[in-house]
Amino acid sequence: MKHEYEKGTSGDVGVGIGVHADVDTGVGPVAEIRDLRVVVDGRAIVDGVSLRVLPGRVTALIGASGSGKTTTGLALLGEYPADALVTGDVRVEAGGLVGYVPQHPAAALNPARRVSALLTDIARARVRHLPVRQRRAAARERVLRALAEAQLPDAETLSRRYPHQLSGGQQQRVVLAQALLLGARVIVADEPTTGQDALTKGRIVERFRAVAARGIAVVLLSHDLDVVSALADEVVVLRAGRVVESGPAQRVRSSPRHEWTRELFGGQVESPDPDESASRPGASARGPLGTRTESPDPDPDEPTGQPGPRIHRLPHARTEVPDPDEPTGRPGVRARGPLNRHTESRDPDGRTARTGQPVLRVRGLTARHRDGARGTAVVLRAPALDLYPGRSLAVVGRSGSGKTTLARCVAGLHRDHDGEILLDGTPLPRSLRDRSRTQLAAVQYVFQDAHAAFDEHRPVVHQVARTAVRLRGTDPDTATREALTTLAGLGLPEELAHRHPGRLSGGELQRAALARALLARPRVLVCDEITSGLDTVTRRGILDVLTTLVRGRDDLSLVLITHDLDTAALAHRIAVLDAGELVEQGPAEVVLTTPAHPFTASLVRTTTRLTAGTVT
Amino acid sequence: GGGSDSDDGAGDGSPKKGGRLRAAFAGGGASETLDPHLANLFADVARAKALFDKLADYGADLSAQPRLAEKWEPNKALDRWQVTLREATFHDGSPVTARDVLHSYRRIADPKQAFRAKASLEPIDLDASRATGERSIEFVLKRPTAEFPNVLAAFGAYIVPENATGFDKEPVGSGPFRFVSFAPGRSAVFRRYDDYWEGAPHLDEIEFVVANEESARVNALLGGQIEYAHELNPTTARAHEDKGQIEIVRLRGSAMQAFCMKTDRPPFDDERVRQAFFLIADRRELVDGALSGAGEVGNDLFGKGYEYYADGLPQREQDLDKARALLKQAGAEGLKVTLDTSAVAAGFTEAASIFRDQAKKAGVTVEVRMGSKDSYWSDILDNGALCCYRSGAMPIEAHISQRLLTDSTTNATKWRHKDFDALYQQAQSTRDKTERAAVYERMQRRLYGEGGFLIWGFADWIIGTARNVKGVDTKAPANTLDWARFDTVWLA
Amino acid sequence: MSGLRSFVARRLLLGGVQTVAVVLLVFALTEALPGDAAVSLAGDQPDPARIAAIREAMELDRPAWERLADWAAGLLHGDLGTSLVSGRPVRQYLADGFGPTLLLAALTVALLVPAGFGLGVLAARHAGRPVDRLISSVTLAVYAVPEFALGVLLVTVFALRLGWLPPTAVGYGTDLLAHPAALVLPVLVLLSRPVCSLVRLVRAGMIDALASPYVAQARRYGVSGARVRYTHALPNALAPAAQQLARTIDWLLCGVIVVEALYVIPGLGTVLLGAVAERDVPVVQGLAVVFGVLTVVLNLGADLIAHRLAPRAGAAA
Amino acid sequence: MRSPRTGRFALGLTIVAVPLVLALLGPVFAGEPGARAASFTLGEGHWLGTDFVGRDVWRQVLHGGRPVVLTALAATALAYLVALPVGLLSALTRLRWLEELLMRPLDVLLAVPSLLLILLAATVFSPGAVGLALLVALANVPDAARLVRAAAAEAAARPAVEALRMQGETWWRMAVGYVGRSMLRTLAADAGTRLTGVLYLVATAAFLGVGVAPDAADWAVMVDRNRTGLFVQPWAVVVPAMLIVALTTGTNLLFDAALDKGGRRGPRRTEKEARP
Ligand SMILES: Nc1ncnc2c1ncn2[C@@H]1O[C@H](COP(=O)(O)OP(=O)(O)OP(=O)(O)O)[C@@H](O)[C@H]1O
Ligand SMILES: Nc1ncnc2c1ncn2[C@@H]1O[C@H](COP(=O)(O)OP(=O)(O)OP(=O)(O)O)[C@@H](O)[C@H]1O
Ligand SMILES: [Mg+2]
Ligand SMILES: [Mg+2]
Repeated sequence: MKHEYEKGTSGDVGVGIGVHADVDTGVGPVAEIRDLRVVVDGRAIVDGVSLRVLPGRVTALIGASGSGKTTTGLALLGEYPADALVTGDVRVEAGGLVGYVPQHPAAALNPARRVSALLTDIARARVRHLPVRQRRAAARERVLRALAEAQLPDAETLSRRYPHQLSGGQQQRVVLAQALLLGARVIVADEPTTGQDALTKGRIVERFRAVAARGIAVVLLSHDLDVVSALADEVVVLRAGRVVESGPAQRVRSSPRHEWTRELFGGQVESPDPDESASRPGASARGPLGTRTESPDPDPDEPTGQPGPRIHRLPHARTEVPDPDEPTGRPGVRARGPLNRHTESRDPDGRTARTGQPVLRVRGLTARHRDGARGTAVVLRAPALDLYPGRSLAVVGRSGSGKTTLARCVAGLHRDHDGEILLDGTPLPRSLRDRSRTQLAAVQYVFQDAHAAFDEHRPVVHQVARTAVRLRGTDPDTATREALTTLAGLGLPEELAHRHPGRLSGGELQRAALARALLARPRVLVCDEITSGLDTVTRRGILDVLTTLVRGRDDLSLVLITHDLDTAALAHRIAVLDAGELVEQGPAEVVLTTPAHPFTASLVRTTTRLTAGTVT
Repeated sequence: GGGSDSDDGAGDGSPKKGGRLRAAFAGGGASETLDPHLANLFADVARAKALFDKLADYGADLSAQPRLAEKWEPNKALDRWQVTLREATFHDGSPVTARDVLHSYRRIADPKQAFRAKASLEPIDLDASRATGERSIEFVLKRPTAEFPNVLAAFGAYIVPENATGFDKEPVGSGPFRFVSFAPGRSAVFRRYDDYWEGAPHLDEIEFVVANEESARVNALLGGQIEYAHELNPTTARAHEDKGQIEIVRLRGSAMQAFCMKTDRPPFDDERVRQAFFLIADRRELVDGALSGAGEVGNDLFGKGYEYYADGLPQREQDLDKARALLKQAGAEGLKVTLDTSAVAAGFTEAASIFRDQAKKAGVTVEVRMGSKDSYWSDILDNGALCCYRSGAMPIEAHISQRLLTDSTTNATKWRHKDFDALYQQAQSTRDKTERAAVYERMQRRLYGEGGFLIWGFADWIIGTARNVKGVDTKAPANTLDWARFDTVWLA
Repeated sequence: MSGLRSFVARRLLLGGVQTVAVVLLVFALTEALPGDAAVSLAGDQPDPARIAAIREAMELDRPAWERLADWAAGLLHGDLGTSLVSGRPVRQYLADGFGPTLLLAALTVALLVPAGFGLGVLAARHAGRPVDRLISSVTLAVYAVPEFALGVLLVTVFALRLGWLPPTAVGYGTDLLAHPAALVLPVLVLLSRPVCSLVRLVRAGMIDALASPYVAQARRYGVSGARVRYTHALPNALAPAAQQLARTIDWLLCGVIVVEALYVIPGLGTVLLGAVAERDVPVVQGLAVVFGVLTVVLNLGADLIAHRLAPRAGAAA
Repeated sequence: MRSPRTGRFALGLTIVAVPLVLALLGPVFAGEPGARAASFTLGEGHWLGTDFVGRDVWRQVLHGGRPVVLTALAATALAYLVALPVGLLSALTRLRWLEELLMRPLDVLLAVPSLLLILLAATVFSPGAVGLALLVALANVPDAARLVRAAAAEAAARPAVEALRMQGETWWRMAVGYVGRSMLRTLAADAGTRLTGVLYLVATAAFLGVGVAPDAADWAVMVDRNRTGLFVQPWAVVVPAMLIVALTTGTNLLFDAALDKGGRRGPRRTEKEARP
């Protein structure tokens, strides 16, 4: 397959669904895919995809999870799945490196090298023209700049760390910084904003806009329609490996020609008929997950039952505005998308039938990380947090604020902490190694990085089934059947389930990870950004499944770690983390509509602004 | 006289003066010392004999030859010996005197020390012995000893100056070479001593280097790094003999090879079993297999070719039928014995396995047991019933006195017979040599018939030299005067 | 890193205990061996009276623990004791033997590291292709050739047939540096086996590392091939190889008996062999101290490297 | 893709088949021992000559495979049988003291010259073939355990292991199924050389009087004991040495081919697309 772009060969692209070159006349594409077909095991995972990547423009590939976005993006890098049969043409402008922000950043970061080393290696190539003596300083300067551009504050500290010492979102941004450093004419960014909070996401969007303004072509593979709307010049919609629609972003968004596009944009497009959205899969999620409408209880989460505002002010709550740059704009939460609409219409009290004991209590939690030269650093302080049976709690906060750390403490994966975590009033052992099987089954955790959490040598279904075998004593056959059913329920057909993890798409793996935890029939399920890699449609599907579960099983309670306020809004309660401090907690609608803490306010605001930015 | 023999024996033209000869020996490692009385290994002895002299030394037939002693004269009863020293000087110029001799012997016999020659000097009553002049000594013996000169030639009985201390720093002897430098376990360099009583050596310098591995010695010799390599394997000899690269010297009859049966315990306390074993051994096969053919077959008697050797006895051959019959008579059919062996000497393990197979044919099961080579000799002295044995050259008299008398210290066959002891005493009190030889013959006949030593062969001692090395004696067994003797050697 | 510092401190402390254990073990082993210095000195003249006399002269008739205690007391004053056999200080034995050993080891390691890693990486880079097949099979085959055979072969060819190099270092004493040619063959033989095992381990680790996503990422970003291999992939393949390297250095420093014997190099191996054969307990113990300390330090080094290369390992729940 | 791999399988099989077939069937064809000849000679019906005690080398070769294959394989397997759990346990445990307890005593063993160990065993225990296998395994355990630990440490800290723990997975599945699987290639590489090392250790031990008889028909022992005759009668060394080389090289070729079958996953850049 030729990989060099030859002038003059551009022209007819594919079957009339290619990139619209006329938008930007006079400039040839820097990269081009023509009629790409990738067949693995007799199945075409990408079929007849054509794509022109123009300088200075952002081309977005959108589509459901598993629709072939990553496969197409990787094709621009000249990479294909092992044993794939590839036909078609991929051309990239001669000599041009292609920047790549992979979907699983953790895997792309060398575990044995510090962040600074990983970045300097790339920067070094960019300072070759300088005299030898200046190179080091120049490279360093570039690295710091790239880190800043990628929205990683405190670059000095972070660059001394190893990748595993970063939060998921920070890893993502390091990979982004790598791409920014490269100075490539083309950047393929695969879900660059997963795991980022709204504030950061907004800035990353700006960054990409600036990058495009410099004449660099950006290929954005994303399910995040906010980001796509805000950035994309062109949109290509994929479905099951085929391009179903493509065109200027504005047009595709406002008047989608294909039914599937319309469905994808379901949340984005102001639907003329509000009822239509109700028929969509996600729409059945009514109000907070698992809410029993008949339960009038005001807020069982508040143990003290004190009246007045339900904002739980914490002793250590920070009062200063975390981000002074943030323009104080329109307060309040956006009311858009089917989920939120239903939120509005739900029972204002959001009460449940159960009062009883909290299933999980966190008391005086202080978690530390060993951090480079400076010994240990406290990364999380959560004085009190309660979770009642049948209720859900969303933990929100900026990337790196300690959400995952909190979840890992609960799950027994992070031992270095003070304070207690009580299950039904009995303290859980600090390490999951000391937990009994019942305790393990009771508290399950879905990892933020699904890719890293699977054994790459065994088929997914086996790994999923083992949970039932080990934690519930099910026999292997039954467990496998159960696993297959659960996976199917999450949209993973049997054929996919029998594959090895490396052969699944990012979103598919996330769902498999969820299935694995679900098979334990947990009482507390901690989901760490499980919807981050999913398109709106699939996300709605997943949240729906969770909703059904919480409703169907009285004793399941859910901790949803998310940066997505829309998702958070589905929970009964929301806890807000800022720089390791639990700054606010309370019923979802209260927190979202009348945030008490300035930080929460700014979070809510940015989300709105990002949506607003779409119009520009 | 040994010294003059070797010159005509070599027949390599006229000696040339000068040059440095490097000789490699297997050594004792970092613990080596130049104290001649501590000499234990061949390397020690070679160095000691370059620096020091004994009063007498063994000729090729293991008879005592005068060295520092010019002559010796016993009294009638053979228990007082008058020894006259020749005129010789130590390297520092002082003469070798009777006092030096007595000092040396007293040092060796010091009860607080454990020098090797102590046992050999045991017959001398050192308190009673005295210097009768500057160069004459009267040795008073504890009992008549016809073979007293053998004592003077004993292994390690070197003469050191009376005031000698610190042997490793600046040893002073009366030998043909004087000390230059010494690094234990690595090398020792000596220079010619021009005033040597027997005439100055031909070589300017001699360097003894240590190379424990046989192949290292061969390689160094082939590569021209050394001129003299001591103790080579028979296979190496075969590979290089007559190839023109190096000279191979075989010192015949240097090491007696035997199996040693303890005559005081079953099954060997029955002389028929011992005789059966004598008949089991196929000596040719043992020599070919274990010694790679480098040696000659033995006849169950020590000292083939030495003075007093009973060579009139018929050569024993393998006779399995007779052996089986003897075993049957002794009620030892299906006999099982354990044969102790160890890697302590070349050919031991080989001999053991060959003998095992030979014994099998006679219905005897021999189980070979490997022992530690560091403590082998003391292990087998009292333990087990059958073991591999070897002995370097020594006079037959010494062999008997050390190993075959009731009070012998290393009586490995546990051969204890009053009448045999008496015969030995008789020999020692017999002044006439032929009469003495007859007594020795009687003793050997007895050993041949029912002794504990199954002596199957005598191994050659193999030395390799560079082609330009001349004057190396080819007949002297190891441990005798002309073996490892460098004052008569020259580089052509 | 404070965690690291306490790790090292603890390990060094344990190292002290380990060294004591090594010395005790070696003492026990040497004592358990049949025979003692007296027996070995007596050689083939094991006259019981003489052995007893020697034993007395060497104070071997005192109980073992008493001798050990005396020796240990001396050690506290930095005195390693004196040899039973020669009466010379043990320190001198060690000093004499250490020079050649260290020289050989240093040279070998200096060649081993580039050769081992270079070939290993080369093989991994061409995994499955002829270069790799060649390297893999040759290393295995060479590994299967016994040391002595290789030694003899090299001497025969390069020293005796071609005459390029001296066959042994006989007579050069400890001053081997003055005769560099004499070191070539021993170093080659010493190199032969470690290089093979190192190459194989590096290759194995590298194949997995080179197939990893982070290496793919570095490649995409135009990091030069060599840099990718040596600074990105290699660190992740290094931990087992570092262990192997430590073991090799340990072996090189603690006695390479065959090579020392074959090439007449008076190193520690020769000293050890002699001392064990002579049951020269103080010398053996002195060596045990040296070996114990060396092993502790080398193992610690290897563990530190492993720790550095797998930084996540310390953080497991 | 397929054909080179099968090719390698075939090659490995052929190479390994020669020593294996000899080891298995050799004794059947060996026949009765003939009379001894002089040591290290050629001719007289001995087509590989005679060995150090004058036996027919070919006969010894026929007999010498079984013990080699058995003892060496057993000893290697045994060494890993101990080293794997120890190394894995210490890599997987979070208990510092347990780790130290497992590894530090092994370090002590490492520091003791193996010569001394074998000498001692030779004299104190006088073990048989089984004892020998045990002893050789023991000598290999510390080394192997350290290697296993080093290779396992990184894999043991991966999130995948955390996920397995979360599932309440058994220790064995975690250690062997995942961590062990991750370092399979390293282990295979190490096993190749270790097997060879073990072979010669057995031979050395034999010479020192441990286990097999010093003149046993055993390829490794033959190599060791016939070395003196290398220049006179090379076959006595060369043939058994070649068989050992074939055994180890062939086994490893098979290993390698099998491992490659397990194959690499994930995006792989093919040659053609390699960027300039
Ligand atoms: N190596 C592979 N072998 C076989 N099938 C694969 C492989 N990689 C991906 N697939 C399949 O191809 C399809 C497309 O995968 P791809 O990763 O391109 O999806 P995606 O659009 O990026 O999805 P997501 O949003 O979930 O990341 C998926 O169904 C996936 O299961
Ligand atoms: N192993 C570690 N060593 C040191 N610091 C760490 C380590 N792991 C995480 N941190 C730091 O602790 C803080 C909290 O991390 P955590 O993973 O809990 O964030 P998070 O809220 O989950 O972020 P994200 O949304 O990006 O996943 C971050 O600043 C991170 O850099
Ligand atoms: Mg994807
Ligand atoms: Mg996180």
